[in-house]
Amino acid sequence: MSSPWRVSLVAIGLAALALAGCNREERHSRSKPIGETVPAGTSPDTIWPGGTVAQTADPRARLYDNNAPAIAAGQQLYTQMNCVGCHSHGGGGMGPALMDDQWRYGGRIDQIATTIAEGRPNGMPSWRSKLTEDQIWKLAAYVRSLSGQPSKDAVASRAESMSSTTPQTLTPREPAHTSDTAAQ
Amino acid sequence: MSIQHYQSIFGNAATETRQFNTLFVIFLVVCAIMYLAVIAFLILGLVRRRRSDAANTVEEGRHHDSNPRMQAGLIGWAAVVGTGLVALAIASFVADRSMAVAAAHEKLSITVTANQWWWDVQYNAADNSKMVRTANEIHLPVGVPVHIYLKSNDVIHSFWVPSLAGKQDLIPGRENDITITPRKLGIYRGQCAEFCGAEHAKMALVVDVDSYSDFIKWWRHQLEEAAPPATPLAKAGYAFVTSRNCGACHAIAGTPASGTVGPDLTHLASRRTLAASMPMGEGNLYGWVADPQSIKPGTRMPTIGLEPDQLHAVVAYLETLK
Amino acid sequence: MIPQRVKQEDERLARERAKLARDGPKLKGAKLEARLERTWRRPPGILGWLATVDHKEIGRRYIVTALIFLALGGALAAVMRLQLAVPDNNLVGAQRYNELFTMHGSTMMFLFAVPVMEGVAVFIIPLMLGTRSTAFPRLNAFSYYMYVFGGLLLWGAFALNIGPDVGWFAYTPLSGPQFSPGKRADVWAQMITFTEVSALAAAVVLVCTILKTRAPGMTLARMPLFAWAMLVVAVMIIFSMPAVALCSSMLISDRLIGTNFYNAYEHGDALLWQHLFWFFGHPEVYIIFLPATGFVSVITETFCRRPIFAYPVVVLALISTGILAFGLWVHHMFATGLPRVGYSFYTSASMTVAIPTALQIFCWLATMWDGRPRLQVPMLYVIGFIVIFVIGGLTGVIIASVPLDLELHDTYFIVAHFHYVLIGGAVFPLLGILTYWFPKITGRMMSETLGKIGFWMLFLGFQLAFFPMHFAGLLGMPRRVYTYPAGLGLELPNLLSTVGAFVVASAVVLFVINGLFSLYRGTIAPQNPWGATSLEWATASPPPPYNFAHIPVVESRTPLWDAKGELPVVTGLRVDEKEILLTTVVAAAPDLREPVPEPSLWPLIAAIAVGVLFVSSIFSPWAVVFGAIPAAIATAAWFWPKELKRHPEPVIS
Amino acid sequence: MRRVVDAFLVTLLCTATAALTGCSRSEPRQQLGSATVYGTVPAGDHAVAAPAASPADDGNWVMPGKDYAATRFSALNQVTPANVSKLALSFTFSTATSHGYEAPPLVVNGTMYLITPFPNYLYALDLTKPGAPTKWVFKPKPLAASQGVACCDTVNRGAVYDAGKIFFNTLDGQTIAVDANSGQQVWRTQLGDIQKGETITMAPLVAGGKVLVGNSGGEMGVRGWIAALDEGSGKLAWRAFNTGPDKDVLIGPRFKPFYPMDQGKDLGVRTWPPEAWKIGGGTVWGWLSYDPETKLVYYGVGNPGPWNPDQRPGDNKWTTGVFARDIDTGQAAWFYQTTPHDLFDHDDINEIILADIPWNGQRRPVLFRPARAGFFYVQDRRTGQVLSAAPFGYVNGYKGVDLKTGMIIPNPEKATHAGRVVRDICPASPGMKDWNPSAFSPLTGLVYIPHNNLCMDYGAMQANYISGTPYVGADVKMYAGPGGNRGAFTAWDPIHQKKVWEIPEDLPVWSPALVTAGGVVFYGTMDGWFKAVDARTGKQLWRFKAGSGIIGQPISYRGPDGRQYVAVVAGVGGWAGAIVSAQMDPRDPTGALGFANAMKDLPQKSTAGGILYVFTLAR
Repeated sequence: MSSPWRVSLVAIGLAALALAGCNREERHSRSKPIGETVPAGTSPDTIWPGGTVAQTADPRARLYDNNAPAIAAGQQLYTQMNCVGCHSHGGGGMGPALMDDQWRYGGRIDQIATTIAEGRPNGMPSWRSKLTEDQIWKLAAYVRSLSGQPSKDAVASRAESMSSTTPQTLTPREPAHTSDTAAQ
Repeated sequence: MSIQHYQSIFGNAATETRQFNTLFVIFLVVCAIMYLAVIAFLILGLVRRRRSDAANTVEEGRHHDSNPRMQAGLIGWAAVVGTGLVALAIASFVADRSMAVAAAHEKLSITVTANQWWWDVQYNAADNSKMVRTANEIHLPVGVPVHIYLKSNDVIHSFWVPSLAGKQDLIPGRENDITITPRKLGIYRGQCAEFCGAEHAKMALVVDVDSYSDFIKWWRHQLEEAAPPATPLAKAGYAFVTSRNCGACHAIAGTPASGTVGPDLTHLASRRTLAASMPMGEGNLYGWVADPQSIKPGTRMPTIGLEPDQLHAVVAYLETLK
Repeated sequence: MIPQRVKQEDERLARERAKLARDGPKLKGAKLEARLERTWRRPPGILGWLATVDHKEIGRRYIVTALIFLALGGALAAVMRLQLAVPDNNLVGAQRYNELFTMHGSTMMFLFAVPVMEGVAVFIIPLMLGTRSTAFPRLNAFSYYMYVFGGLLLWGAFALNIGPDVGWFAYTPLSGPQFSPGKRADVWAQMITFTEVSALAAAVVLVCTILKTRAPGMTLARMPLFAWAMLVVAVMIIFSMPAVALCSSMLISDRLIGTNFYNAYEHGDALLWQHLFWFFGHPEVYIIFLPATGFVSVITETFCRRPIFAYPVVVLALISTGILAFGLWVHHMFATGLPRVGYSFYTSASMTVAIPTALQIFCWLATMWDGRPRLQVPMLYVIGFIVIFVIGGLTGVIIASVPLDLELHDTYFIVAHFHYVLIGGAVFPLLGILTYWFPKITGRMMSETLGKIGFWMLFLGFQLAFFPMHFAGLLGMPRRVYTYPAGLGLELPNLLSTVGAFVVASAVVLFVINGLFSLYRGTIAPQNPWGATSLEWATASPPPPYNFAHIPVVESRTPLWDAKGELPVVTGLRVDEKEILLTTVVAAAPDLREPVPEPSLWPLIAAIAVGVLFVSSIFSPWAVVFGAIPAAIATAAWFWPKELKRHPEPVIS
Repeated sequence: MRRVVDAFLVTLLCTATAALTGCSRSEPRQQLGSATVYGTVPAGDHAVAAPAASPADDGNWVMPGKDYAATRFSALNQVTPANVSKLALSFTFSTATSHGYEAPPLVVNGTMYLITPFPNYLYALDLTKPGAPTKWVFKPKPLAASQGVACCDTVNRGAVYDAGKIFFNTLDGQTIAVDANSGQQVWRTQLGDIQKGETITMAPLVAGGKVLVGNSGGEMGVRGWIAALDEGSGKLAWRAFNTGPDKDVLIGPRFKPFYPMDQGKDLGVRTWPPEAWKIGGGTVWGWLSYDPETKLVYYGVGNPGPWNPDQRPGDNKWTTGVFARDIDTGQAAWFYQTTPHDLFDHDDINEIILADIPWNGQRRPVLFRPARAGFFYVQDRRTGQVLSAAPFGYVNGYKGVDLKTGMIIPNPEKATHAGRVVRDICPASPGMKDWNPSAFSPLTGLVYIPHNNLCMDYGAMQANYISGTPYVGADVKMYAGPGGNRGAFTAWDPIHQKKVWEIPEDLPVWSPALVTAGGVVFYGTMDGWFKAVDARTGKQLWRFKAGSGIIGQPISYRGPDGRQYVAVVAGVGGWAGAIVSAQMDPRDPTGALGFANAMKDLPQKSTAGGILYVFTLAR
């Protein structure tokens, strides 16, 4: 009679141990507003006069980069804020393609968030006044999933809409190159 | 002003619920009789030849197979249960058919589209420019049958105002409908009845049954564009609402804000509830606009982090949207 | 003319057979039991414990594991009730509450209700039928391991904060890829795969055991009613589980590789899920209820000192309930806007299924009326069952009507209805039968006084907890809401329900204490403590590994009451090898000797391999391909034929 | 018994495969690039261009349509089917831009003017000197951000020369007049606002002392209008909106629409949900024609916004229809709505050819319109009455046009609603023919139509409006129509409404057509072939492989040396070529509003880059 008790106790102990490791599903829907002082993500192929300065990773990246609810919220914002009108489902159109390996202004999540917030000269509108920081970072997390950057178990296989690109759960991760400036 | 929260099934404010009440009483009576029969049979059976706690010896086992009277009782019981159920079934079909027939001729048509965690209400009209869009609130003229088309933008919800009619699901990819013929004036509260995600509990709506003249007056008022702000605070609020985050999701007729993913705010202040869960009021407006995520965690409306002066201005402007 | 060579061969075999040790006149008593003990004993140590194929060990583990999950599910319910005790409460957030009610529903339905019934059946049926082991004992072991791995997956995910939060029914498109990010819904769907494989395996074991291994003379007409109930339940499992297997696999493929089964845009349909799920869903609740009717028949017969009145009527009622249960699943979908004429068919089907149950109740009451009932604890639970279950049955008839269900569907009226039929209909008989068969399983009696106190606490606590829910539903409280506003009149019913829930919880705790206490200090159980009539009381408590020294012969429906002195027995089964007697399906005439597989670790290894395949296929479709290899190897090794050491046996004349 | 079963299985198998192969569209697979003749050029009396609107050809090319009747017919006849094979390259010029080049070169008395896509450079080339060196370049420097609101490639459809000035529009919504000789700016007027999503890509029409300009942005929730500027000063004379109350739409007593469906007060408001007309589209980005006799200007109106029809119940007046207005006052004379409550984004902005046709004994002033919905309309240009309408390709989105009520008859199976994809709608959103204009030869009486052959899957959804961002609300996937060819060049007899000959082309034919008096028709293909075919039989006579796909307007002019020249600017792009000019990723089928799915192979067949090619007969 006693042996099944021992087995279940061991199992529960193991589960508690692993509890700390996994925040893929952690939902957080509130974060502090955009502060002017927050360092903006610099574009990738900048020349650092006098030698490259060590880049500190933005602390918010950990909250959004592989977070499934954030990517799902980003997917809904991507449609509702009309990003799909210019960038389609990653193929591009009025705006550049987001599912390939070329990132003119940087492919890190903080760089994408800066592009969304500040806008870019050739027609990317600035969303700073229309979206909160939390929404912008969720959008950036979804944009990265268009090129397969986050882990496969954090992305959605499809949306409740017409099927377009191959499911993100099956597309390989695009290597992140720097910009293809010739394509201005 | 506190809303008379009236969400009971026995509100009996429409023809549909009137038939429900009579049918419910019939079923209750028949079932109660059957139940008492069973319990009586049980108690008598137990008390009649109960044994004391003497030892359970094998020898005491008795073989007693045939009991003609009890077999007759069995057949009688089967007959009673059968006829009872058939009667109830027929009563149910009759009530169901009469409700379906009542649905034949309606004059007013509304399309309700459910979103994750609020109701988008649109009054259809032959002259499209007379169509009215509001949220989480339906005004109905008493005595006029209304045909409500039910659609969903995301997951399955269920449209249910207990005092007026039975519930119908709103399923993406299908168009269901429901007919209501309100009989009694009053305010009736309803709620989403199909689990639809984090804030399923805070997805209520209010149906306001008015006299025909009040209804027409309400409809004409809803067609008017938002009144321009008068006080300087309201003007500052107008500037914020139309230039900043709010316009991306909400629409206010007569202003540049024409977002369709959030509720229409043109006549927000004249509505009875706020955010499909709270009574409309200055306190709730302040709480909701300042930090919606603390009231309905997971809702699509973000916490913008307004400075105090911006908050006062926005609430001041919203309160002018009568 | 038989050729000479064949005749000599026959004689040589006959001589060798004569030398074999058999249980017969020459070998009986303590020496026989010692030899049988050595043959049927479980190998020692932890590996032996894992490799056992003894139906009593597996049945005991099923029951204990299921009761643990009952306790865990009950704890979740307690937290839910605390959250709902007062309006606008924020003890538990919306997300956490949704996880709680999903885990409560899934645990109770998939990890407690069905497995505990299978567990009791796996333990008792071989004893009740007078045989030494179930058919396919290794499949039985595999079934238990798949069940416990499914439970660990679900509760492990819940502990890791990736537990499901979409309800135990997981309607699409909420459980679809867009509205359920991450792996929460996949974990739920994979738990379904585990538990349905386990249930199907157990069902196959039960069907073959009941039909082929009954003691000689136990014709179908003399089979105990509990065995009939489990036969019908097993067949229902075999027909209903594939439906949920199909829809959960389609959900996983939608979420993992982007198929469009439930995507309305690409002409998929959200109602496809509901039809497939409820086609399994409604038979599922009868799979939980019918074993309980078997328990009630056993208890009523024993405690009224009278065979069940109108045995054939009860058997036909069981079979017709099993068949009708497949015809009324759409009454869960009355509000989805399907054509109303179609709905009326399901209204009449839902009402028809009440008739066989009503007849069974009449037969039990007639047995009490005609017998000499004795109100010990099991009988109290049967009386509690009648009082509570009939209310649940009648509210079921009410919500079978479309106009009424359109108002009552998805409200707390329904929560009250199914708690009445599930707790009243299944948990009360279960607690009664656990008290009744506790001496058979452990060899000791449970305390009568603690039992009575426990019963009355449970009965009154249940009424206090669940009767007010009818009123909460009528006042307009929908299901699965993590809070409700003040002023709707819902405050009192919810508060009463919360208090009642804690009384029920304490009653269950008291039952567990009674069980644990009696385990060590309960009075030693005599040979037939309740004076029962079925064969499981014809052997020791707890029964030895081989159950019966000699296979009994049955001449009537109530063997123990009719046998004058010793039960007639049949002899001739091998002693040096594990062997059981197969009998024909209808007449139970002795037919074949069936060698019983040895204990083996392969079922456990196969369960682990299949489990790894299922869990890893949550994360990548390739897991199905690569995971299949170890699973194939394990199952091949499991069925690998050992060379037959024994000699061909002639059919017993 | 075994053998019988096997035999049965074998027969079952082969009938199944036969059924499968047979079920692709029944039309025989035509040989791409070669003409199939269906009939002969109509003998006897046939249509001629409206006399007032098509003066004698002076060898110049001063406006994209060649003349106000938009015939695109050159009276030069040195090049004939006999000698066209001897055409040779005279000179080339690179425009230093890489977006779609849809404009024609203009030739005025020895100078060629080129207007490029964004950043809209205006070049003047001196044709009198060998190699045509550049005289001057005018750089309007439009705002870079305007590229972000140009839905279908940052194109420009042409400039216009009149009275010593060159008039053209810039992407960021300005109309500019430049002195033709010195290249100095005369005046510049800001008309569009890119913050609202407005751009201007059309070629203006200069007539009656007015410069007529319309805006683009139907996909951005813009409110469409047409404006008339004074030719001398550039000041706004009048502006007529295409949605809203009658006073905005300049509808007054003079307005007499032929059909009852277009009659009524303030239809621009009453056929929309409240406020929806303010962001309802109806832009004017296509072609205008002008009849000096009646002083009426004719133009088509674009699609209503958003593409999701459920968000704009009602007929959505005055979108997807044709207006006739008085050029001086802008007052509307008549209107005909081609597709009320448009379901498939069938903008009705195609070219309007003014012609006179024989009508029981005398000549009737009409207009020809190969419309986007797939019907070739012949309408009386005084009243808008539809005389005949026949499909010039495979159409299943509509069942036909009811001539009594003028209403197009929709096919309910193909009706698009939010929430569910409708499959196999033909023609697709770009229509049977998009903006690329056809040419009309008064000699043969045929209209030469460069068009598509595309179908689509269309999934509408709720669209959210944020000014300056796309307001579409639909996912689309396009693919080749019946026959598997994605385009065709058709010679159409407008009188008998039937096909005379047709050349199926692999890619959509996105280039405008040119027909010359010599009996030769010129058009280009999206993989860079510049072709000359016989006007009567469609036989291919000559072709030249340009550096990039051709979507520009070919022209023919008399050079300073008196010889006939043919010029075209290659430069793939536009909506069809966006997959190349916008470097899109072909793995996303819904890119460029669904065109990417039909043009996955274009990047292998053409690169970007705008280059002018000028040909003449070898000496």
